This record gives sequence, structure tokens and C-alpha cells, in this order.
Amino acid sequence: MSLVAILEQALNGLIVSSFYALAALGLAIIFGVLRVVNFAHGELYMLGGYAYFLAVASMGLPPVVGIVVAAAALAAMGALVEWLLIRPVYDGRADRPEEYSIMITFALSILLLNLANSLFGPWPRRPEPLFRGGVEIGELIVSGDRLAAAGVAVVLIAVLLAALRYTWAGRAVRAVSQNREAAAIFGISVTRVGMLAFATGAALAGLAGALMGPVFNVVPPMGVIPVIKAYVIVVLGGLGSIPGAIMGAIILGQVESFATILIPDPSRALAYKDAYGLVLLVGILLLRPQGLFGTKERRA
Amino acid sequence: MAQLEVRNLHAGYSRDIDILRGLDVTARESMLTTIIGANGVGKSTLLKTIIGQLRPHTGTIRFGERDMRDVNTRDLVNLGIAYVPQKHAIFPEMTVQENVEMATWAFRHEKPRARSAVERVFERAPYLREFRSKRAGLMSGGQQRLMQLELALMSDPELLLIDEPTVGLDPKRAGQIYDHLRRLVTEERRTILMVDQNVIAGTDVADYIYVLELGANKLEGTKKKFDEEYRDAISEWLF
Amino acid sequence: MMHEQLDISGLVKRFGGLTALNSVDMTVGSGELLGLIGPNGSGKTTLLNIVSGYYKADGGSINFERRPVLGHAPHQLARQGIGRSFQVTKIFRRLTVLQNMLVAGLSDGAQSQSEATDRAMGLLRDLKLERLAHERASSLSGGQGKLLEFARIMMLSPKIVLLDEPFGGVHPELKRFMHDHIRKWNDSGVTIILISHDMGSIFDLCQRVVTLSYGDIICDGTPEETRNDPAVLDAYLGDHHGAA
Amino acid sequence: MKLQTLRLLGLGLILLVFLALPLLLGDYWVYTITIGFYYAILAASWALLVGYIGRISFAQAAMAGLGGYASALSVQHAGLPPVLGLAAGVLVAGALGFVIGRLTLRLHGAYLGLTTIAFAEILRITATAEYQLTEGSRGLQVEPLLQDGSRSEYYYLFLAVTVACLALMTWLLRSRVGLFFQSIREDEDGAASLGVNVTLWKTVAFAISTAFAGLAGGLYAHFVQLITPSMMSLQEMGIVLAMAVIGGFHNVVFAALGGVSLQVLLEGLRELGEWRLVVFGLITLLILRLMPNGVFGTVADVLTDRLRKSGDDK
Amino acid sequence: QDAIKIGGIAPLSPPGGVQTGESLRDGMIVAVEELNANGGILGQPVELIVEDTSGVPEKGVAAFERLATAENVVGVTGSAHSAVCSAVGPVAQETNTVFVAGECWSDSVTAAQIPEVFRITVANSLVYSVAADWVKEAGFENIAIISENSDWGFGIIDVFTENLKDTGATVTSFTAERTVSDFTPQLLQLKRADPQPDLIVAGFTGSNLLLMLRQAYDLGLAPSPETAIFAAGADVLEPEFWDVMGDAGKYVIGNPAGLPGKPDTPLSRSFGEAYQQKFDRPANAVAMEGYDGVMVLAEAIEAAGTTDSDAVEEALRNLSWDGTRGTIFFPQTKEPAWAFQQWPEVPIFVIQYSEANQTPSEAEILWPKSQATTDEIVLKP
Ligand SMILES: Nc1ncnc2c1ncn2[C@@H]1O[C@H](COP(=O)(O)OP(=O)(O)OP(=O)(O)O)[C@@H](O)[C@H]1O
Ligand SMILES: Nc1ncnc2c1ncn2[C@@H]1O[C@H](COP(=O)(O)OP(=O)(O)OP(=O)(O)O)[C@@H](O)[C@H]1O
Ligand SMILES: [Mg+2]
Ligand SMILES: [Mg+2]
Repeated sequence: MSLVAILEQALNGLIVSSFYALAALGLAIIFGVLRVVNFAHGELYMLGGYAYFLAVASMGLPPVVGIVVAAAALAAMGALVEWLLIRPVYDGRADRPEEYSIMITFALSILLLNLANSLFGPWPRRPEPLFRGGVEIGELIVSGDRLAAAGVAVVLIAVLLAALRYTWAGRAVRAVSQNREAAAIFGISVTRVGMLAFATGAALAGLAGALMGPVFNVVPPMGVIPVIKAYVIVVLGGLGSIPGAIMGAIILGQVESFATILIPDPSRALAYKDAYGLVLLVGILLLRPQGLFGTKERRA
Repeated sequence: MAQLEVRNLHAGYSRDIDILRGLDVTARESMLTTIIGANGVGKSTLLKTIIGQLRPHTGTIRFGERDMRDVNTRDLVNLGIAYVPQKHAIFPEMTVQENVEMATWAFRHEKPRARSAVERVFERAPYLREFRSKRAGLMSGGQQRLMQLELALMSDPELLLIDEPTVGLDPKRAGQIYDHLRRLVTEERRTILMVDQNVIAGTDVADYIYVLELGANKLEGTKKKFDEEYRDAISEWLF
Repeated sequence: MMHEQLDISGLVKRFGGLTALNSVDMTVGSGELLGLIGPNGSGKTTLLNIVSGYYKADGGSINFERRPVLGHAPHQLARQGIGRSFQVTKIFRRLTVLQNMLVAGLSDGAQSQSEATDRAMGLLRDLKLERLAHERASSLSGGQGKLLEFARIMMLSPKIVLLDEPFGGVHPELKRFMHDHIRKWNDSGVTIILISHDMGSIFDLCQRVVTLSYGDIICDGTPEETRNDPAVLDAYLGDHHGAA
Repeated sequence: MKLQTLRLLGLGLILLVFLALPLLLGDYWVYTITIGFYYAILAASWALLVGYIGRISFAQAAMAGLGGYASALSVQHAGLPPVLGLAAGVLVAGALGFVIGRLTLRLHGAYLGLTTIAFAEILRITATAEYQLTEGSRGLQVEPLLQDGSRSEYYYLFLAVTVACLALMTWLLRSRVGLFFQSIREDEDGAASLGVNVTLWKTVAFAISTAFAGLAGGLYAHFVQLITPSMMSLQEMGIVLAMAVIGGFHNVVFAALGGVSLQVLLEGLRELGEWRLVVFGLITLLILRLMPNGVFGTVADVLTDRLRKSGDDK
Repeated sequence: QDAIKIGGIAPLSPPGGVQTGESLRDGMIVAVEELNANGGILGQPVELIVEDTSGVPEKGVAAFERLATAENVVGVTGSAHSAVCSAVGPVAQETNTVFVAGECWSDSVTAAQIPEVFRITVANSLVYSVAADWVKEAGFENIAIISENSDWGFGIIDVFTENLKDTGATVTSFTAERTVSDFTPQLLQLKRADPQPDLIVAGFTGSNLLLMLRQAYDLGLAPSPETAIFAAGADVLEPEFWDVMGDAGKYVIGNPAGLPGKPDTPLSRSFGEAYQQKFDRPANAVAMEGYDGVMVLAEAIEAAGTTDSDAVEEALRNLSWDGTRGTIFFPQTKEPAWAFQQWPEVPIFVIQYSEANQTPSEAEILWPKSQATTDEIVLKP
């Protein structure tokens, strides 16, 4: 393989990583606060894609506005879901909060996916991207929509990281995730933070869907694969750890990019593409059950 | 006149079962009031009802002018109330420093106040300094409890509600805590309502004592009255 | 007739830069009732966690009845007769109180279900928990949880019991019950290591007291010796000698 | 005691209804309910794992698929009779369950859930990609279990196996093992301190549960006579999950009833066309939210409550 | 008056190819409406019952079961997934219900030689040998096939490899899951390959086919002067293709098993109009198969004069009916195996879009030579 070819694959891997990271971010935040793995995240992502499509293609709004619309719509949706379905997880109404949260979000994902199938129909849609055309970096060509999505993703990730670390809202989010009772005693509104976190997570899913829609088409099952990658990433990085999620995304992007072309049997190499990350995940968990960046707990 | 008054309180964990059955308790201003009673009589339940984790079935709870029946736990700090629950309430995955900062949440926008509150903690509890950048959940049981007591004091509460202040603390530190609570009452004129199983020490620092039995009042009186009249009742438990 | 039942030598445990146990040597004879005290963070719970298999050691060795302890899983040690309680209770919240007891009673397969139930009910009666036998453990008060945990280990019929702060939040009256039980247990030959900050209980119950401070044993002697040891006074008791 | 007899009576009644159904229904519904039995075993096996030992797995459908493939392939290549093929399926699924249980010992909650998704997807992708062996997504033709078996013969066979499986599970969970499972679910460290072999039971629970899934998958494959990787998909897993939840996943019998009744409901909703799955998702969501013990669980709770009350009155 | 029931099966929910499924179903609907408008079959009204297969064989089997045993349909048509068509064959036989397979191309559907199974669409061997002829004629030398790992996908690879064996052309193939949506690593690899392939065959369906085409275009790989791209999935025939692809759809090559208006008969024209009017979109090969499927069944019932299954089956064997795409009949030859009850004269075209937003009928026909609308064997951008 020539150097250019290697670079090209690495670059593609990086771009894909930023997509994965974007899809995973919201998941990590929601888990971070509510200790809920949002199994409906892929469907929220898909709804973000449709919101963007409706805003840009049907209402004729400019793409930038479309992205904002998608994020806002999904934030509202997230708040609603949190209020209606998620709240029993932490207000003591659910007898088995952990299982409840897993099952309720899984059920929600079934509902949303089928609802989208019925409402939007099977046809893929391709809304106008933020940028069109190709960008040439030396000999490497990257298409504009991908680069735009990747760029926005990187910026978003940076902003979010800073927000979590340096703003009070971010700290409140972390505090609530660790001890709800203590948070309430110190004056934090647990329900508001819970809703904020879920709405933010959903908005991030929506953003990801809006940015990815023009790249991978807007279609009801569009969230299924990315969300599995997102799971892999957040688990790789340690659930709830944002830097972990980013590392996880980078690793996964490169593994998929290179494994697909390095495995000698080309047919198998591609057939197993979606399995590489899963195998990696299983491998890493066996060595470090808390993920790459997760931390151990005191036992007794 | 900010005293806490609980009148004819009925409360519990499910609507149809009263754990507290007509309880009357008053935490008088600038006094340390201690509640004692057998396990499961409802002491913690009383505190949880006062701070709004449980809703009273009937009865009244007043703090000064404020009707506390529909209070939300998150508003406690603003009302000048701090609460230390029986089980640990800290943020285990945050560092000690971050825990201390989180305790200033309610007045985070008053920067000088928040800053000095943080500084005071580390002055008062130098041992916390060593653990400043260590995750709080990794400290020993007693260390966590101590930190939690410190956190509760940061907001300069008028009323302090403490469920078992010294469980897990070594005798030296327990003694210091009792001294400190005493000082808060006598020197800073704060009001404290605490539950304590450490009957001797807990009543020793108290101004006023309640004894509960099965969700209702059994005995009450000033420390003096207790020392004089109810010694026997207490020693019956002890020996 | 006493022999060395638990033999700890050169035990080291580090957490990152912090040395929680600094080459601890200690032997406990069969049938002893030993108090383990020390300031907060001195390493008591850590020691217990290692002896009962929850933490790995960074150095040293432990033998229980001449068999090595390190490298064995907690349940194996429990079956070999090492029972323990937890400073922060670990009760099975969604099981009933009785079921909590039965787990301990049935885990070695030696008792039938009805035998175990009878024994459990007897113990619950002693600890005033009988009324709650069929309630979920999540509805116990803090002190009742402690009692349940105590009762649970008794079901296990251990040879040595490690109790971590068993009296925390327990009412004096029931504490007396617990004292009686601990003595009875001990009289029947069970070795007991008692961690507690309740000096009354320690000095009342124990023939020998070991004091830890910053991972080192600073005193090992009778209650009398311990009470008057200047190092212990300075590090642990302060001026409130046995206030509790 | 009275409660116990009534419970038995109720179960007997349900069994009678199932015994009578083929006499009342046409071939198609008999076929549908037979498939419902497959889901019943699968949902019950999942409830065994999640409800009792608290280990969430999303690999149950994949395990059924594995059992199906193992059985079908061993019949095809090793020339085993289908009954032995089934046994092979049970063994293979149980063995892989044991391995997964062992590997994921230290994981719980969401980590475990996500890791089992990984295993499930790896299995499904492998079944699709190893075309030469499995015929990929085209599907593998499978020997019938009964030569020239009629619809009702299959029905009664499946009913018998389902009842046997449930009896076995119930017996296991009523024994001390069930208690150990639950103690592990509540607090692993606490259970270990009382001598419960946490490692062993967690692994065994996984293996038992997947072995049942493997059996269900094998039966299904030899009944439908066709098996494809889509049987191992997460979508399929979602349906199994919904069945257990709707029935009540705290109890294997309720979960199983959920399996049969949802299969029937799903067929009954065919009129709705593409909205069928929407309605289905909505029902699952509502039941989870409003009746966390599931339909049958809630009904049983209410009935028990009534009985207790009326008992008190006397 | 009892209605005569005709069953349809089509993928109407994922993971099936829902787009194709809907076209197929809509074609059937047009046929049934036309039949009823003309007085039904044997004087009885016709009822169409369409079941969803999700493109999954077991579900297809269940759907067929239901149609045959619960609805008692006279015959079933449709499918759109080879795996489903193959899977329902044995059920058709068992329930003695005829099945007229539409839009499933794997050889194995008819190669099983089940007496109840007839096919009115192409077999892979039929279509790709035609496509292979075109490839030979065009002189492509390095061919890369990326296809889904389904019966149909593997079939494409097999037939191409087989037919181009003796031409000296190299055929490289990759297969992937139906759900893979990012082909960039492979496409980059192809782009850097030496020599770069001159033809890429995209053996996918649905959104993923469009994604692959799009990604190849964005990377500047194909369609380009060096590399042509051949999209095997039926999705390139739908108008929505252009919504998604825009200009990137220009110069994409497709191979429909029939083009509306070819042959230019009154029936093919009237069907095209009725379809356009009812569904507000142009008909395509798949819709024509849906229509033909129902009509073939109706003809057979009419010819048999009864709904008795054996009689209908016999009537199908002897059928010769002028459908939208030519005269349909089912030879009884068993050599090669797939030719049994396989309509041999399915029109097969290789078309290439020369402008954006063309319908398949407006595209240039490259092959068969006799029908070609351009002299070029392949158009280059
Ligand atoms: N979460 C709960 N759900 C139901 N009942 C509860 C719950 N918590 C406590 N109870 C019951 O309420 C009664 C009072 O409990 P509470 O915790 O107030 O006791 P307490 O006086 O604080 O005892 P302790 O000194 O042991 O902490 C007990 O009988 C207990 O069984
Ligand atoms: N898992 C852990 N990770 C990091 N540090 C730990 C861990 N467990 C204990 N430590 C540290 O080791 C020291 C000893 O802790 P340990 O819990 O043994 O104290 P202790 O003697 O039981 O105290 P207490 O009386 O407060 O319960 C403490 O400084 C604590 O911070
Ligand atoms: Mg209490
Ligand atoms: Mg300790």
C-alpha cells in the first residue's frame, strides 16, 4: 500500500470516528446523569435526520437553520420522553430502575422505528448538506458533506467537553449522576437536571442525525447501525466518560478502516465489517471490564 | 423566631400505613435537640418528612413562618436548612475538592461567599487537604462521613438536621464533632435537630431531648429534667 | 486450648501512592475476641477486606488455620469459615428479611430449608426483627439493616467472624443483645475480630485490642494497656476517653 | 395453602384451554400458537436470567438461532435424527452461554447489556457471512422434526415441551438455587460473604438460560423447516423482550404466557398492516410504564390481594 | 357473491426492500381494480390480500401459510426477495397453492422444480448472461463486484464470473451485509488499485445501493471516464432515485427486466397510464411484474373455469398470455434446472441515464443491440 493510500484510509477513519463520536456523545451524557443507557438513541438520531430533512427540503430553510431546528426539535422530544418515561427510574417509582430503564428505552426504540416506517415510508431522503462538492488535500479527496459534518462534530465535542467541566450546569449533571439525594440536599433540582441531560442527549442525537442525514441518507433504519457503533464506543471508553467516548471513536474508526482492507479475503473482510468493533469491544472488556477510561469502585 | 415545629404528624412510605402516628416535635431556636428511640421507631422517617422526601399524610410542619408540608428538598439550602442523612450522601466519583465546591451550589453566584466557604472547610478539616484530588468514594467510611458533616456546614445553615452524626467516627473525632455542634448552638446561635443512637453523648450535648416509641412521643424534656428524672429509663436500655 | 488460627504477616496494601497497610503482622488465636481499633482511615476495613478475599494484597501472607487465604475468592473463604459484615450494610433489598437469612443458611447445602427457617426465625426473634420477617429488606431502618446483617452471619456458622462497625446506629438496648450474642458465640469457640469506634463495646467485650494508625500497628495489648497507651490516646481517643 | 391450591387450579385451567384449542381452531391458528410456544420458551428463558439473577442479555434470540443452526447442521452433516440434533443445539447454545457468562462475569447492568448485543450481532453476522455453511440470508432448509407430522401433532409436542421447560425452571427457581440467584442480583459482594459462589451461579444461570433458548430455537427450526440469520436479529430480540415484559418478567410462567399471547396478538393485528408494529410498540411501552409487573403479573397480584383480603374478613 | 381471493406477498417493512415491495404491490392493485372493473373472474369479484414478508424467509413462509390456509386464496404472486421465493416454494407445494414468483432472480427459485412455482421475472443466469454479453462487447477488463451477501448478491457474482471466465477479464468480488452503509474504505482501495477497475457492479438494494453509488461518485471513482458503474438493484428505476442522487445519478447503468412501453402494446401503455394516475409515479419493471402476476393467475382461473387448485395449476402450465412485457408462458423443460416454468422471454435491458431525472424509459438503451438507442456501448462522462 502506498503512503497516500494509507493516509487516505487513516483520514477516512478519522472522519468516520468523528461521526461515531457525535452519535455516541449524547448517549454518554444521558448515561452519565441518569445512569440510563438510552437504547432508543438510534431512533432519536433518525428523527433528527427527518427533522433536518423536513426543515431543509420541505420548508426550504437553509441547512444551518435546519441543523438548529433538528437539535431544538429533538431537545423538545427528549424532554418529553424524559418526563413521560424515564422519570420513574430516579424518582423511586420503578422497583428495578436499571432493568426498567433498559427495557423502556428498548421498547421506545421499537415504537419509534416502526412509527417512522409507517409515517415517512421506506424511501431514503437526501437533504441538502451543509457543504457540497469535494475538498482536495494534496492527493486526497474528501467530499464536502463529510468534512462539514466531521468539522461540526469536532467543534461540538470540544464545546461539550468544556461545558461539562467548566460550567455549573455540567457539574450539576455529573453530581446528579453520582448521588441524587446529595444533589437535592445541596439545592440541585434533580428533575430539572435529569430533563436537561436527556434533552441535551436527544438534541445531540438530533444534531448527529441532521449532520449525517445528507451523508448516509435519511431513512427509518438509519440509526440502527450507528447506534450500535455508539454503544461500542461508549463501552470502550467507559460508560459516561466523554474523553473515553472520543478515544473509543478514534480507535473504532481506524480499526474499521484498516481491517476492511487488510484482511486478505476481501469478501469476508467486508462482510464482517460491522463485527470488528464488536470483537474489539469484547476483547477490551475482558481485559478491562470498566472500559478504557472507566474507574473501579470501592467494594466494601 | 425560626424554630421548627412538627405537630400531630402522620407520615410513612405508603399512603395507607402510618409510620409516624401523631408526632409532636419542636426544635427550639438556638438549642440542640436530640431525638432518641429504638431502631425502627421512625426517627429517620421524621427527618425525611421534614425535608420533603416524604409527604406528610396529616399534621403540620412549620419552620418559622414557612409551611414545610410541600417543601422541595432542593429549596432547603435557601431556607437556611442543612440536612445530613443517615446514609452517605456525597459524590463518590468526584474529587474531594469538587465535592466541596458542589456544596456551594445554592450560593455559587455569590463568588466571595462560595470561595470563603470552600476555604473554611479545608482550614477546619485539614485531613481533607490530603485527599483533595482523590475521589471521595475511595476514602474510608469515617472519612466520608466527616466530609459530609463539613459539607453540611458550608451554607451556614440556621437549622441543621443530622441523622446520626458520629456513626463510624473515631472517638477523638466524634468528640470534636460534638464540641463543634455545641459551639454552633451556643456561640453562633444556630438550631440543631439531631437523631442519635449514641445515647449518652447525644443527650449529653443536648438542650432538649425527645424519646420516641413506635412513631409517637414517649418522653421529652430538657437536659436537666432528663438528668434528674429519666436516668432510670435510659439506664434500662444501657444495662 | 488456643492455637494460632489467623496468621497475618508482612501484609502490605497500597492504593496508588497511599499505603493503607504497612507490613502488618498479627496473629489471632482460635477463640479470641479481638478488638481492632484505629482512627478513621487507618486501614481497618482494608485489612478486613483482604482477609475476607475482597481485595488483593500487595505483599505479605495470610494463613487461616494454616491454609493460605490470599488468592481465594470471598465465597470460598466464607465457606472455610470466615464470616464478615460490612461497614456499609449489604443486605438484599428486594428479598424478604427471612430470605436474607436463608441465603446464608442454605449456601453450604448442609441444612434443609425447614431447619434453616426455624433457626432464622429464632435469631430474628432475638433481634426483634421477627415482625418484619416477611417484609422486604428495603423497608428496614438503618439500624435494623445492621441487625439483619449481624443475624445473617450468625446463620453462616463461621469459625471466625470479622465485624466491621456492627453497632453503628444500633440502639443501646439491642446493642446489649448483640453483646450477649457475641459473647455466646465466642464462648462456643468462635473467633471474633471486632472493628468498632464504640469504646464501651470494645473495652467491654475484648480481651485484646489491636490499634492501627496509618497502616501500622501502634499498640497490641489488653484493653487496660490500650486505654493508657499514650500513642493510642494521642491518635485515637483524644481527650474524650471512651466517651461513647 | 388455599392460595396455593387456587394457583394450581388456575394453571390447570390454562393448560386445559391449551389442550382444547386445536379442536376449536383452524390449521392456521394452530400453526400460529405452535410458534407462540417457541416464543414462550424463549421469553421464559430470558425472564429466568433477567428476572432472577438480574443479568440483562440481548443475546437470547441469537442463542435461539444458534441452537437452531446447530441442530439443523448436525442433522444435515452428521446425519443425526432431529431429536439428537435438538440435543446438540441445546448443548452448543448452553456451552456458548457458559462461555459468555464466564467472560462477562465482571460486567453488569448496561455494560453487560451492551456486551451481549455485541455477542448477538457477531453471531448474526457470522451466520450471514459464512454462506457456504449456513446458506446465509437465503436460509437453511431444515429436516422436519416429525415425518409427515400434522399441525396438531406439532402443537401438542410443543405444548408438552413448553410445559416441561416451565416446570423445570420453576422447580429450579423454587429451590435454594433460586434464592442464590436473587441474592446475587441484589448484591454480589454481600452474597459472596455468605458463601454463595457468585462466579459459578452467574455462569450457570447464563448457561441454563441459553440452553433453553437453544432448545426453543431448535424446535422452531425443525418445525418451520427453515432458518435464517434474521431470527437472531435485535429486532427479534426486541419482540422477545416485549413478550416477557408484557407477560411479566418476574415470573417465568407469566413471561411464557406473554410469549404465546403476543404471538397471537401480533397475528391478530395483521389487519392493521404496517401500523401493527407501531401498536405493538405502544402496548409494550404502556405496559412497562403503567404495569411494571406485566399483565399476568398484575392480574395475579390483584387476585392474590383480593383473596388475602377476603380471607381476612372471615 | 363470494369473491375470488388472490394472495400477494411483498416486503413492506424492513429489513426487506420496502421500495421494491411497494411497487410490486401497487402493480397488483392496478391489476385487481382492472379485473373488477371488467366484471371480475368467472363473473365473481376479485379480492387481493397482500401480506408483508419483511424480506425474511420465515416471515414469508408464515405469510404464505396464512394466505393459503387461513384465507384460502387461489394463488399467490409477488415476493421481491429471492430467499423468500425459494422458501415459500415448499409451502406452495405442501398447501397445493400455485405461486407466481415476481422480482426474485435467484436461479434456485425455479431450479427446485416445484410444480406449483412459476416465475414471470428473470433468473440471474438469464439476466446476467445478457449483461455479461454486454460487458464482453464493451471490452471491460477489470471488473469489481460489491454485492450483498444474499442469494441474489452471490448469484450476481457467480454468473459474472462464470460468463466472463473465457474472456480474460479479471473479476474481483466483495460481499457485505445488507446493512453496511459506508463503502468508502473499499472504494478507496479500488481507486488506488492498479489498474483501476473499468467497471464496478453494485449488487445492493435500497438505501445502501444509493449510498454506494453516491460514495463512488463523491470519491471521483465512478462514473468517470475510467470507470463505469452498473447498479444491479431495482431501486435505480424509481423516481426517488433522483431525489437522492441528483447529478450523481447521471451515467449510472441499470438493467431492468422490462421497460414500460416496450414492447409498445396497448396493454403496456394502458397499464402505464393507470399506474401513473393511481399512484402519481411512472410504472417500472417491478410494478409491471406485480400486475402481470395477478393477471396471469386471473387468466389461468378463467381458462380453468374453476378455482380448483389442480386445474388452475394445469391451466398455468398451458398458459400463453400477452402481458405488459410480452407473451408469458411457462416451458416445462428441465434443462438447465432453472428453466423449469421460467418465462424465458423476459425482456432484459441494459440502460444508462444520460441526463438527470430521466425515467428508465427515457434512458439510453445500451443493450440488447437490436433495441439500442445509442451507438456507444457505454456513455462516458
Ligand atoms: N423505604 C421504606 N419503605 C417502607 N418502610 C420503611 C422504609 N424505611 C423505613 N421503613 C420502616 O419505617 C419504620 C421507621 O424507619 P426509620 O428509618 O424512620 O427508623 P429509625 O427510627 O430511623 O431507625 P434507626 O435507628 O434504625 O435508623 C421502620 O419500621 C421501617 O421498617
Ligand atoms: N479502594 C480504595 N482505593 C483507594 N484508596 C482506598 C481504597 N480503600 C481504602 N482506601 C484508603 O485507604 C485508607 C484506609 O481505609 P480504610 O477503609 O481501611 O480505613 P478504616 O480504618 O476502615 O477507616 P474508618 O474507621 O473510617 O472506616 C484510607 O485512607 C482510604 O482513603
Ligand atoms: Mg434511622
Ligand atoms: Mg472502615
